[in-house]
Amino acid sequence: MPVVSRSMRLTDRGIYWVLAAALAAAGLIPEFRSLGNLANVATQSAALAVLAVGQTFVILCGLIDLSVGQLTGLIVVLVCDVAAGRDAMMAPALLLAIGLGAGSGAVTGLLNNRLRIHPLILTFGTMSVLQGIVFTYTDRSVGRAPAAIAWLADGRLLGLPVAPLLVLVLAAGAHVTLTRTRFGMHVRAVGGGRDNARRAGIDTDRVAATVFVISGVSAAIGGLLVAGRLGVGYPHAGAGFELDAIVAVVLGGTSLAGGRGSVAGTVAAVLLLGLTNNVLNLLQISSFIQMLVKGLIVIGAILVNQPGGRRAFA
Amino acid sequence: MAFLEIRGLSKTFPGVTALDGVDLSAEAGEVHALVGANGAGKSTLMLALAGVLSPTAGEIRLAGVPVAFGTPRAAIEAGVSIVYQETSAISEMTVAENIFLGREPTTRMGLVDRRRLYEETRRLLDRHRLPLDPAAQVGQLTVAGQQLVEIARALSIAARVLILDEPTAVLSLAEQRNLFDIIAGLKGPRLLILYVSHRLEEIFAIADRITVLRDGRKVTTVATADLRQADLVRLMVGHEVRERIPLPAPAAAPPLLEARLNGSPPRLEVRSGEILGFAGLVGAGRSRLGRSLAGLDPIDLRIDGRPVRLRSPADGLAHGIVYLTEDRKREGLFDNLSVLVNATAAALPSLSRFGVVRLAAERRAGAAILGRLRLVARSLAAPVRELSGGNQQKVILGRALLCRPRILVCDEPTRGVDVGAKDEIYDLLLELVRQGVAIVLISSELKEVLALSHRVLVMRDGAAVREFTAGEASEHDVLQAAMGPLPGAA
Amino acid sequence: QGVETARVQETVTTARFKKAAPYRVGVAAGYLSNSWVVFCLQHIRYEASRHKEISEILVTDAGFNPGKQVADIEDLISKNVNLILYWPVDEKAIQPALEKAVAKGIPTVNTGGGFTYGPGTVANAFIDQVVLGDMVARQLFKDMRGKGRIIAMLPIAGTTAAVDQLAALRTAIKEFPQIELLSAEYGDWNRAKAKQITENLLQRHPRIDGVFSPAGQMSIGVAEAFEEAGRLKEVVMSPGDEYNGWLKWVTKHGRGGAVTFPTRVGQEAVRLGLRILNGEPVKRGLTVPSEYISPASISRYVEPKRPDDWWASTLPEEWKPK
Amino acid sequence: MSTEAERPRVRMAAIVSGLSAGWLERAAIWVVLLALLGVAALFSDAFVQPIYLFNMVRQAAPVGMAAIGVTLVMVMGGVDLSVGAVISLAAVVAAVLMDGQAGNIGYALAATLTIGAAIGFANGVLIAWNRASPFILTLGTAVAVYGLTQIYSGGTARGIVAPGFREFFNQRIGGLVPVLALLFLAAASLAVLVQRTTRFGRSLYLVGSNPGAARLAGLHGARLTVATYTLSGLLAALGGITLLARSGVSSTFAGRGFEFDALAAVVLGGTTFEGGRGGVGGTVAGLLVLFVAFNLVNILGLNYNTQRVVAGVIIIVASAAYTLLTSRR
Ligand SMILES: Nc1ncnc2c1ncn2[C@@H]1O[C@H](COP(=O)(O)OP(=O)(O)OP(=O)(O)O)[C@@H](O)[C@H]1O
Ligand SMILES: Nc1ncnc2c1ncn2[C@@H]1O[C@H](COP(=O)(O)OP(=O)(O)OP(=O)(O)O)[C@@H](O)[C@H]1O
Ligand SMILES: [Mg+2]
Ligand SMILES: [Mg+2]
Repeated sequence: MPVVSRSMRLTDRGIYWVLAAALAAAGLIPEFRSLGNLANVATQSAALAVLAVGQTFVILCGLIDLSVGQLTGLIVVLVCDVAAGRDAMMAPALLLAIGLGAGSGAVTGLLNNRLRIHPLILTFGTMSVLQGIVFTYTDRSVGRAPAAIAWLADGRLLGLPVAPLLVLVLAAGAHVTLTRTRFGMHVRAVGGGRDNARRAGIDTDRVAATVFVISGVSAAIGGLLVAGRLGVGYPHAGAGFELDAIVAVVLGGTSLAGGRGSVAGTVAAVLLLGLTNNVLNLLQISSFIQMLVKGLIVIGAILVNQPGGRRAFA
Repeated sequence: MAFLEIRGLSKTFPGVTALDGVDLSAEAGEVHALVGANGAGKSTLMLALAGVLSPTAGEIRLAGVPVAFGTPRAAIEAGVSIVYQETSAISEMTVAENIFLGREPTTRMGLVDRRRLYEETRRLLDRHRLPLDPAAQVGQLTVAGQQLVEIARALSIAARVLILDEPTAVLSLAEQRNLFDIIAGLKGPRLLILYVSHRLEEIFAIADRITVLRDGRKVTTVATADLRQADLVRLMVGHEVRERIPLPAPAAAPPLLEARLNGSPPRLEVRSGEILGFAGLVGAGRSRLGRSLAGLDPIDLRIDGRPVRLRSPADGLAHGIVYLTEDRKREGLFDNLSVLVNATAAALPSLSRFGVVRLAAERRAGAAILGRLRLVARSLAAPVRELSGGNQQKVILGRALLCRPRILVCDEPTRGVDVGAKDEIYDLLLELVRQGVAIVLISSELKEVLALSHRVLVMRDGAAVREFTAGEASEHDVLQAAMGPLPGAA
Repeated sequence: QGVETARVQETVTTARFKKAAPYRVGVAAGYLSNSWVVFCLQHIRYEASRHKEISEILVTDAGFNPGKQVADIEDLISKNVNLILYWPVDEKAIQPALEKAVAKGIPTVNTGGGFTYGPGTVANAFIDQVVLGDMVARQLFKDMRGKGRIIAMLPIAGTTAAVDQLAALRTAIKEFPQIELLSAEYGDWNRAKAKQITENLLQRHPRIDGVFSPAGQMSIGVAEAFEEAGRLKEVVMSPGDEYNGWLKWVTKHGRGGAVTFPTRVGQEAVRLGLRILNGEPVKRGLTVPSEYISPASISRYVEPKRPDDWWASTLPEEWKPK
Repeated sequence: MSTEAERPRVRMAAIVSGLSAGWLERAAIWVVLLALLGVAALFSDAFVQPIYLFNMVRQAAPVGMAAIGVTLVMVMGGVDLSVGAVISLAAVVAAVLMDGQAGNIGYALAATLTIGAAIGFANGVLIAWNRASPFILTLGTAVAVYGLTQIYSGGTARGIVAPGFREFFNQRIGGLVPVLALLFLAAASLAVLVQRTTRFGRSLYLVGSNPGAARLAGLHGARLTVATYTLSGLLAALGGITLLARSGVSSTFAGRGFEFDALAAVVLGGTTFEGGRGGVGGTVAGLLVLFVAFNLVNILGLNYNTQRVVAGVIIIVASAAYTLLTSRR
């Protein structure tokens, strides 16, 4: 007789129900149903979605990365300043962004492995450092995003908005990586228990470093999208992104303790957040009440989805 | 030179010398047992061999080649596999994912080949007759199930050295026998099996040679054939096991605790001064019953003849029902807290006044009970996670005893405990019984259940199937009742 | 003097924005959690109430996030507003979104403390921060009799306000060789932060003769730090603005004064927007001038019964924030 | 030999009944603090002047009050990110209710504390009942509370502080110790006492260390959760009152970001997200490390941007030094 289960598994699918309900409710608003508006919502959410997908790797691995917001800001500023609106500079700017994102992630990963301090504190520190670097570089908006980047963020391909397509491709890639590759399994294993994963022969340090690199690269791509949308290198552009990303990841059913979660849930949660903003604006709800409502929606969604267990990081 | 040569191996932790210049040699083809009291250093030695801990000094040679496994990965690659004393599987992943973690089969495209992963797991489990579902989440398995995952994982690594650190501590008889069959089948000229256990019968049944450790040093290595059990005990704990005084008869009073059961007998009754033993296979539902007696699951319950409803273990405690869990790691230990705090955790109401803990009284009470249990620890303030497995068990047993139970439900109370301490625990249980405590004893060590219980209740598939009284039960009868009518032969 | 005079004076033809009433007016606020902005918005609402042709005011709040402000503007376009008044989190960052609006025939009016010149901004109703900074600096230097060491307390680093005010101060200081700028700090419009920064400045500099702080909100924090260190006497406070808490301080201490940062710029923005919707040609920039109020005449503006976080304004009582 | 067997083989010389690990773990952050102060003193003699140091304690008091509550919550294995919002709301409510009348002070403070506790209570109930992730739940509460505050204040900082209120809290006893600093130190000491000696304190550690085991040991995790979050809300409200007293600020976002300063202090102080470790003593040290760091870069005259870089590096280095001092491998 097989050794039977001890408890029913909690459903992690709550976010899809919440999203479906929100979509249905939003469908009652005439302006909402316009295709243009839907494309808007998807486009507006693209940068956050990319960052949140990256953060999903980090959180699944039982870590957290607060530095991505400021890293995004730095990349927005540098890309716009270097490119200065010239499409010819597109390639170098792209290389710079990805290189910087990966590099910064690698440094965070290295520090994480060497110093063994809680990643929340570590990345709180690197966030502060990055912020200092951004503002040392410039304290006001600089440069211009090349048209190609603007197209990436805001343009259309065969009538479809490009940024959401990009998100779709990246999310699909991330999903396959997490569920179908050895690396993805190792990420979940390390998140499930670092010591145990090590005992299974996994190079936990390498896995940890890699997820930080992924997170850094996602900040780079997110930064490109933000740069494209804003058109200029605005130094505060990334502020707060890290928290939004974390909220989306956890609302999407990924446990802060690591080991459990999905990219699809994250994307659904990002859409829910974007939808909320859009609908509240369309409904002309006063911004103060909007804030209250958004808070309540986050509370409601986490209560429905409950990827928790009374622990801070659970 | 022997296949495995360990020379002068030492390991110190802050404040503790766990291993002190241990020499050991073992040959391929043998089952080499490692015995010693709790805290003797057996697990530490095995962890060093498996690359989990780096030794402070000394040398390990495998087939003549010096090895220094900095990481478990290096050990695995060298063909050393281990079943850890504490389960090390990842709860969030499935059985199959855990077994092949780090060695997942891949398709030509580099993706994990899930079909092969599950097929190979299926085959492995079938080959060794391990009752596991490859797709089950490990977090939902019982302790025994998790232990089987560990074993399957170790077996899946084509090993030169297979280390088993108390693999049977949480297994019930059928699984234990199965494991011995597996070990017998694996035994071959190229494989060394290192076996750690406190169950001496097992050791005498399967080991070719025995190494005894005491206080971090090697005492001796002897061939099993040259040794009697009593000698081994003396080598391990320094004195012989005492003869046990026979069970006192329970008071002829009405039952202290009654509960409704599925099956027959339809009711469970324990009197003051009585030990009711539970036998059954893994997953028979003994633990579940024990948990409901403690207030973790709803059940029809009478105490002193009055019906009560327990909503939580706190309710249970209020009625004098104390539960000793089998799952030490998940719901027994406060890992990072001190030994003392662990021991007194459930007795705080009696150790405090106006919500303030009387620290001196707490310390006295804790020291007294842990002293009786012969705890080995650096200090009462040391975090409990630093203790050896058996000593951790003593701490949670001490916690239960400090609550002054009227009804004690103990689930595998001697899990991982050395013979000396086991004896001490038996004496303690008997003393409690003499003081009028009613005890429900759940144990997978059939000998233990039979020796200690006034009556033995056998469970199968979640239901009670039979009750034996002390004299009438034989090991054979109990086992047969537990396994049920077998198709074909017995 | 002041920002880009030629550009401000430039005439904008607005025929293509001409529309028939009723109008829906969108307000894309970069932020609303600031009392000055709240008063400014009340001015907008008040002015709108006086025009029957305005049927509705739609307000969005980006909460200091330019990405959200871009999205807000897109949402307002979705809602088919006829006019967008806005104050930016970052003026450059929302240009593309504003350009979309203009391309759709929706005129945009920048409202508040900065002047923006670009295809996304049809016109500005604004307070010239360079002029204001210059007025504050000169009044300070005058009160200091042209010499001494000063510190500057500025708003959030990188904002138009901070950049323009510091530029004005640096320009003015060139004419006063005996004035030395010890340090320029960013107090984020936050009284507590300004106080903490000043506490450290007081440790660092044994003598500080003057404080350049155009934002009254922060001036109070600065003054408090000086007072607690027992050094309020040695220092000259620059004029702040008509922030009620600062006005109370000025009343109590009889020094400092104020250079106004008029919240009625919101009203001017609505009028300007209506003219554009009428197709009347307008100037690219409509300046709402700052005035100096001496400590002696401060009593006409201060409202002692009101909270600190309040602005002297010309709003009728029932339109003041509740 | 038989008598030896009766006694526990433990060294009884063992230090104070340590809840979590050894003394080193608890002392490490103080060592780091002293080292940092030593370095700071090389740059400015302000860091050896008692009057300056006490002023720093006063600066730290608003965050510190909240950090005490956050510590207790985190020891229990939770986290409370709503404290920044509660601080802001409390400052606004207290100022509005005072309405410039000295006679209103008592009533205003009582009402403010009640509101703070009520928000904490709501957090606690939702977390205990639903087992939702406290990290996100309290983040949501924070957003909702900011919304409430804005609705209540209309976006301006309403309310007039009563005369005498700020003067009382800011006066320096003996010309040296500000009442606010004293109040904070008193609150912290009380919390240390509670955490060390009471059943409530002990329960926090037990539940934080292993909720399952705590349940079996007869503890009521849910009740404790509610009580602790309530306390955290209360202390955050006290932080808001402290902020109002220190700076007179009562705007919607007065306490924005304080939750992360508090969190940084708590974690620097050795309390972890896993729960069951650390304590208020460490938090006080961690808090002071942060404030010494901020003040040092400030007093050095570094510009704001460099400040951010240096502060970040100090946080990482201090934390790493702490880990090094306490690590056991
Ligand atoms: N991480 C650690 N930190 C400090 N001390 C440790 C640590 N691990 C083990 N020890 C100590 O080392 C000694 C040997 O422990 P070990 O686990 O090897 O014993 P064991 O022989 O396996 O005992 P058991 O039969 O109870 O499993 C014990 O005194 C234990 O307290
Ligand atoms: N008849 C049954 N049907 C379904 N599930 C059952 C049945 N009996 C027991 N179980 C489940 O099996 C699990 C294992 O039971 P339990 O742990 O009580 O068994 P046990 O005899 O103590 O075995 P172990 O040695 O594994 O502790 C329980 O969680 C229970 O939910
Ligand atoms: Mg062991
Ligand atoms: Mg069991």
